[in-house]
Amino acid sequence: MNQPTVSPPKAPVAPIQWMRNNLFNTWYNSLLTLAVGYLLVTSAAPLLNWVFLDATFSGESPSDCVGEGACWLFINQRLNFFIYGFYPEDQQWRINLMFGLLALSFIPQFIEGFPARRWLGIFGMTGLPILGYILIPGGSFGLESVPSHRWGGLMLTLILAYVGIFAALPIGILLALGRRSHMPVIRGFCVVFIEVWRAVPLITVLFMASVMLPLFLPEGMNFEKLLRALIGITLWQSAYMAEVVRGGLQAIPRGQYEAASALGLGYWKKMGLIILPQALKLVIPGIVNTFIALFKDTTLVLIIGLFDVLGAVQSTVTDPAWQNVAIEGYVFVAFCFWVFCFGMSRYSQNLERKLDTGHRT
Amino acid sequence: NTTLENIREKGHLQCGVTSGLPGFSQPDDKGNWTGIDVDTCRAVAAAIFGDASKAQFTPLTAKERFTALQSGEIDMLSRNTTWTLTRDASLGLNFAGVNYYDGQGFLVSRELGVSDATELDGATACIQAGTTTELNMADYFRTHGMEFNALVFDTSEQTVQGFAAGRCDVLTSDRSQLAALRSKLTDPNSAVILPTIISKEPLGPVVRQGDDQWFNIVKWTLFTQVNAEELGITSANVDEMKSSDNPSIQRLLGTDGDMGEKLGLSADFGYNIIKEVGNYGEMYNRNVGPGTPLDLERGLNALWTEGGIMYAPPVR
Amino acid sequence: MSETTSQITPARAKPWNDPRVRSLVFQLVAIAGVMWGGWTLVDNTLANMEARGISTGFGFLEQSAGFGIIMSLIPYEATDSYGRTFWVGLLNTLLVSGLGIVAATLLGFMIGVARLSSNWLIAKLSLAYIEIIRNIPLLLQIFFWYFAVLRNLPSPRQSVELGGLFFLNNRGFYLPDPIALPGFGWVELALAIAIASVIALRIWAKRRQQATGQIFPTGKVSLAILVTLPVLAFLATGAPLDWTVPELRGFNFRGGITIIPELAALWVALSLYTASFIAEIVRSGILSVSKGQTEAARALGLRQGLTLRLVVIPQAMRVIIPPLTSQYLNLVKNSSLATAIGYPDLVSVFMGTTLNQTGQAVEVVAMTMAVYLTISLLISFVMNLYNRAVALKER
Amino acid sequence: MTDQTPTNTARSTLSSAKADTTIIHVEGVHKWYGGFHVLKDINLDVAHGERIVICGPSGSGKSTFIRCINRLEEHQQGRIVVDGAELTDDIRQIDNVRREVGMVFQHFNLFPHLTVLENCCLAPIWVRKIPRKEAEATAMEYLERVKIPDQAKKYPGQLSGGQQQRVAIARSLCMKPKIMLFDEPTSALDPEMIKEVLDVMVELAESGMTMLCVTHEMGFAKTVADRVIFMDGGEIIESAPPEQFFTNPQEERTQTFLKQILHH
Amino acid sequence: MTDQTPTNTARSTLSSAKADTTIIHVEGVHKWYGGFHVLKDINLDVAHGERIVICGPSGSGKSTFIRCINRLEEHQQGRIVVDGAELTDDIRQIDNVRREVGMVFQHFNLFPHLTVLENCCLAPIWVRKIPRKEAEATAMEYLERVKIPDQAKKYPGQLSGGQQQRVAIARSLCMKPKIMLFDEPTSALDPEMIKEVLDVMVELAESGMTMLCVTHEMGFAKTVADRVIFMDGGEIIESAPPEQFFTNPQEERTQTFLKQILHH
Ligand SMILES: Nc1ncnc2c1ncn2[C@@H]1O[C@H](COP(=O)(O)OP(=O)(O)OP(=O)(O)O)[C@@H](O)[C@H]1O
Ligand SMILES: Nc1ncnc2c1ncn2[C@@H]1O[C@H](COP(=O)(O)OP(=O)(O)OP(=O)(O)O)[C@@H](O)[C@H]1O
Ligand SMILES: [Mg+2]
Ligand SMILES: [Mg+2]
Repeated sequence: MNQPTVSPPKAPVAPIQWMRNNLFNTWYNSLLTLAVGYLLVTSAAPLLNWVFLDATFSGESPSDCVGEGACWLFINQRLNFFIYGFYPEDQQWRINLMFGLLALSFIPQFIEGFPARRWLGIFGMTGLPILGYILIPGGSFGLESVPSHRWGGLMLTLILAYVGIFAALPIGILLALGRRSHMPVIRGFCVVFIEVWRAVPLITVLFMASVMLPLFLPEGMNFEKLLRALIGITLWQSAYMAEVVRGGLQAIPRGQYEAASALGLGYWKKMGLIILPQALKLVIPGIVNTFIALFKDTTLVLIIGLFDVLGAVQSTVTDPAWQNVAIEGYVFVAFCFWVFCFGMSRYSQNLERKLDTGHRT
Repeated sequence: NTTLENIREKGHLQCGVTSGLPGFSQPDDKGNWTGIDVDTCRAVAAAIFGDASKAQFTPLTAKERFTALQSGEIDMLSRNTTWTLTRDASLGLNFAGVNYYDGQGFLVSRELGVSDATELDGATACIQAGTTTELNMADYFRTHGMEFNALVFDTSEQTVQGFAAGRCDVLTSDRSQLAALRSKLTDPNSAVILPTIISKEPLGPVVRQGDDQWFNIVKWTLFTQVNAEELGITSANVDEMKSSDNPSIQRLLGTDGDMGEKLGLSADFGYNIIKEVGNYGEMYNRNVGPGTPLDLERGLNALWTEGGIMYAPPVR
Repeated sequence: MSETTSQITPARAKPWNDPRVRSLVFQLVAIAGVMWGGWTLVDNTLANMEARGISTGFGFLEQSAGFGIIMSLIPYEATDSYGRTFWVGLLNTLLVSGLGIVAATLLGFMIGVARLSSNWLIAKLSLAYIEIIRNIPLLLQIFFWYFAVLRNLPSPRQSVELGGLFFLNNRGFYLPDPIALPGFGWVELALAIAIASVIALRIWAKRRQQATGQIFPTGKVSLAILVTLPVLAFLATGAPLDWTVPELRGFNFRGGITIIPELAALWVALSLYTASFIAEIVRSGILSVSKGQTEAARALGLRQGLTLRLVVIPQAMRVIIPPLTSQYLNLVKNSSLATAIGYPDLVSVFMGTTLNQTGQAVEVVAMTMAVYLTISLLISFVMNLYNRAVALKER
Repeated sequence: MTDQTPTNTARSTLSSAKADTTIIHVEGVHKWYGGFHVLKDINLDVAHGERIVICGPSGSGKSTFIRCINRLEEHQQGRIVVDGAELTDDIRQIDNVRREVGMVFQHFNLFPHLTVLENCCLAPIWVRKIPRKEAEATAMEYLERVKIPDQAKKYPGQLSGGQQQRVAIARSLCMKPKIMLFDEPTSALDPEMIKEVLDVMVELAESGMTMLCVTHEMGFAKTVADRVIFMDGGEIIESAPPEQFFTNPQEERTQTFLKQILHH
Repeated sequence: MTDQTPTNTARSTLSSAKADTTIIHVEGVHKWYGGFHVLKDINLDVAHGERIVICGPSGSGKSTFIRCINRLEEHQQGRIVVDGAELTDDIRQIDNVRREVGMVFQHFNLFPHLTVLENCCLAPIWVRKIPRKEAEATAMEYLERVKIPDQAKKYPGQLSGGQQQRVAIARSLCMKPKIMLFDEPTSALDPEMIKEVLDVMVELAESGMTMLCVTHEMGFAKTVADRVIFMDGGEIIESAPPEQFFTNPQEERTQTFLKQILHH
């Protein structure tokens, strides 16, 4: 009866066996593997040469870029512009500080068990924007004022995306609640608002915001261009956000609403204390995904003449001093975006996995 | 409120320019704009504030420029814009003069062996969006009974990239641009600029209709620069010239008469323009003239006294 | 009973506590707010336009456009009207969107399934594809494909040529344009007959299956019929088809059908980009079908392929459809980035050149937005119909 | 419709005897879901401290009925008066009633994002505006009463079903309601857990709380109920003290029903 | 490992008596999930028409064991021979076995996108290549046998749990399997529905079908089982006819287990 527990038969671990199991388990898989492998090998070498081996990384002037490889020197020389735009050099510590705080509040979100992770996240969503609002434009607390037309580069990209997402969230929540309202008129307005904004391309929205808006406003009333672009992006984004939040609201079982009502909570308390905290937590991955989409779409502000990181690169590749550095420039931009987006998408996938198995009632 | 009052209130002049066109308007990576269109704006700012740095620039693509001006987004448009009847009459805009006389030309690949535009039948042309170039091309080919394909790009960068990649046989643009665009090619010698000029392209600053005072200010800023060149006033000698006893110079620099007040400006607006920006010739040579990357001869843009057509009404 | 009811508080609610009254007031306020907002907007706009001497109205649509467009699905001349440029742009937008939707769907499904492949290399490559393509802005990808395609194609004089009929160079891909000659009616007739007989075959096969249980290979046989019948007719009637073959005249090929590189690049970029999203949607759709379903199917003796086809995919579809719809909408909207590489879509032609020539921003932008709204609503509508059809019937 | 003739036996002798202390008064209530008539002329008076068990076949409208009492459902005809306040459209009124009426659901409906303690304190703090300290003290008291004070810091997802249901009861009690409604509080539980919850309910009943309980636990009905009400097809068919109900049901439908569930 | 000495009492007298008609032969089967040893040296012979009930505490490997019999799980050591075919990696073989073995899951696993009738016809049509007409006729026959012919056109989502489980049984029967496996077929059901399903299973048992059933319905075990098998910790602890199993269990672990569930 006391059967000794036998250990499992040794799993095949040898690489050959692994390959047989994972790469060559059927004849068509073998074919696929060979074909794909061939393609990989033939395309990797030239790419590697261009990016690293033949590339020029340092030097003084465009003429130092010789050889077949990439001219990373160009990025190197213009990096300041790509990151800060026209922001005055002696004031760039302000931006650096913001970058640092941004990293400090969000990078820990990837690290399980980082101390005060939650508080850092909350600081990132509340304190950081306020600090940014004071620091970046300056003009108060003895800081030199830097008008928005001097902002640019990666910093502008981040500002646009950041404000876009966090300003859109509350509006999106209101729209989502409105769309589930029992009042037909309110519901109707919300539906129309959401559907219209979701249907039009961001290009047209930005075009309207940047050059047409004064036509719609009373004489003399005007906002700053960056602000208008932000309003356009925010409204556009809020329509998407509303749909994400609505998904979360729909996922909350009716019992939660009923239990809250039975306890005597009114509509706003019920929503604020019971429903929204659960619904929002449920849709964090969706929110992050919209963030990624928005982050990439900020490249379109180029079209309205704001020099975000892509705009900055494009405006320098027209510089007669540099020739044929467009590819390097675009690769650099692509890499910047990829790093941020990939980070966020990983984060959202982890979250999704966690929420999937996490405690649920 | 008049435009001038608005500008004074804001404390700066908002000026629409291209987002990057060498010689006309281009930012460096410190955010300093240079170019002939930019200098025109700065001259107007100098006329109003006595300080050329009070001009701020809004980069615009071709298709945004008129809407931006109409809507009041910018105070003036100085973005190598061709003066045409339609634009003057139906867009609600006024052209305040010409700061550069241009004409449309062609850049073709040397290996095609073309020496004249009439040999271009069936060609594909790279054109930059939203310019009169598109219309001129269509007219030119139609009148010569030729066919062509128009490939329209949004920015000059993409236009030249498309040409460089061999997407089109010919790149057409204002001649002033062709040299600069050619210099962007890996091998500038692989392309030639054809001698043919198919259109008149008077480029100049534009303002909204309905504010004649503002219209006059922009117009006379330009004229002041041309007159200054004619009178031999430069930014270097303008202080000495202030004590000149030539009545024309005295009126221009505001040491005599009330020319400034008539425009709603200070008396010495002319002095400020020259002091801060220089006369037309200086502006030209600094931005597009010989020795600059564009390396353009004065040609039509020389003073009327020197065989060109730059001619300004008298300050009187 | 009555004595208990006497001390009861009155039944009538105070108006401000009555939810019906409240909601009525809210809604009236909302209507008033929106109407007031809308009215001031329109009023301001009209006043501003009037004050600035901007011409208004849609009269400009009749005027002659005067500029050329490189690609048009309907006949277009520079002398045609601005109204026609609208249709040219619209059709080009629809063309690239339609092509993009088809390609992105096919590719997306393939990659989504490949992501779950048992071949390690394929699964990882699909993952790499998704993670790279999804996270780089589309605008950059469009540039990339455009210049990558252009730089690697020869000039017209060195065209890659196929049988003197097809030509590939950096101006596009040229195909012969078929022109039907009198006898071609027979071929069309044969095609019609083939289609009819395929339908008949399918009905017959289904009947036979019901009667005898044999499963007829309808797919292969139908294909054979569809190909052979028209081809036979074509040969029998002496190949009554003429082709305008593209030929090099001057700088470019003329005649035939051209697929311009702008279209190709935009199509490739849109398809690849959207496919990466669709792949993830498909994958999660498939994973959303519970393991129990697969197990039940396998326990019944259904093989892997049949399990996927009969049990998993039909159920995955209902998870896939709603996000798929959003991706289709995104693709249509993203096609407006065409303007960056000179593909003459609606935004490039109409909201670009036409707007610039006429200066009537309000009208042009309003028309453009209306078009996108209509396309979006149409796609949503069709997808909703389909979704309703595949929705689960519940109690 | 309000002066309906009494067509059923629901208004039994018991209720009129205790009429002076009536806390729930239901009179001629009808309710429709669309065209479907769920509640048909319900009449019932519940006295202070009375304990009522409602049973009946599935779909007979039991849940609908008790949900009408705290206005989770709206009735379309008749009157419901709870603790002196009539349930109408007046939101104030409804909120007042809900404060006095606790409800325990079949599926607990705890708030998963809050700890047990927070679940219990939420309504006292936000609705009754009791200071947090005090609310927590009360909550701990009730958690002790349902015998899970040690789970206070946990999240609902970490508790077993029986514990969850006990938290749900404590949560309602924290509002110090005058009336407790139970809608099949044990039917979502494993057999082992049912006893835990029933024990708590019995104790509660003994403390003199007014209770309406939808349940098929006949043992519970026998021990604590003052009256058992049998519903079918949206009507109250029979209403009697448990001894009489179980041993000598008057109506035929009650008899068949009892046979079925006692047999099973 | 295949010639294991019989270390447990699983191959009882009964199975060896019927050995000549053995339809399932399990010999020294071991299974691991990663490092976790789920099945330890399982030996069992099931005769034609034999009805076996498997019980045991949660996690003892009951489900895993019967899932090994139609290869929903792979065993790593030992042999399983079903209807003369050994279960190895051979896909053909596995498909053949699966045709002969019907399985009813705890959670029904009906195909929600197909009607009840389509659920039943799917496998006969696509696997057995039976004409649709005929398949539908058979399906209706079995649906009648489980007493829900009137639900044939409905979708699973429109049925109650008991009805769904009966459809699941009918679906398996439509393949005319030689062996039926049941994995806790009633544990996801409401008490009222359990009886419906058990009735069907009893009827099936009486018709002489070979059955392996994981269940804790001891009433069912007593009525129909030829043998009751008790598993714990991945081992077969005891295997005996029901009379003996319930009245006189040999092993101590069986005794404590029985005390627990019979008491409950
Ligand atoms: N929102 C609704 N719309 C339409 N019909 C409904 C709705 N809610 C309940 N019903 C129907 O009203 C009837 C009564 O439902 P109720 O939940 O009150 O029954 P019950 O007696 O509590 O039954 P159970 O014992 O199954 O909980 C049922 O037939 C049900 O189908
Ligand atoms: N895929 C798996 N990976 C790892 N362990 C598993 C897996 N499936 C089951 N197990 C473990 O194997 C053991 C036996 O599981 P099994 O489902 O066979 O138990 P059971 O006797 O059917 O229990 P129950 O009565 O709860 O259904 C359990 O401890 C379970 O946690
Ligand atoms: Mg109920
Ligand atoms: Mg199990």
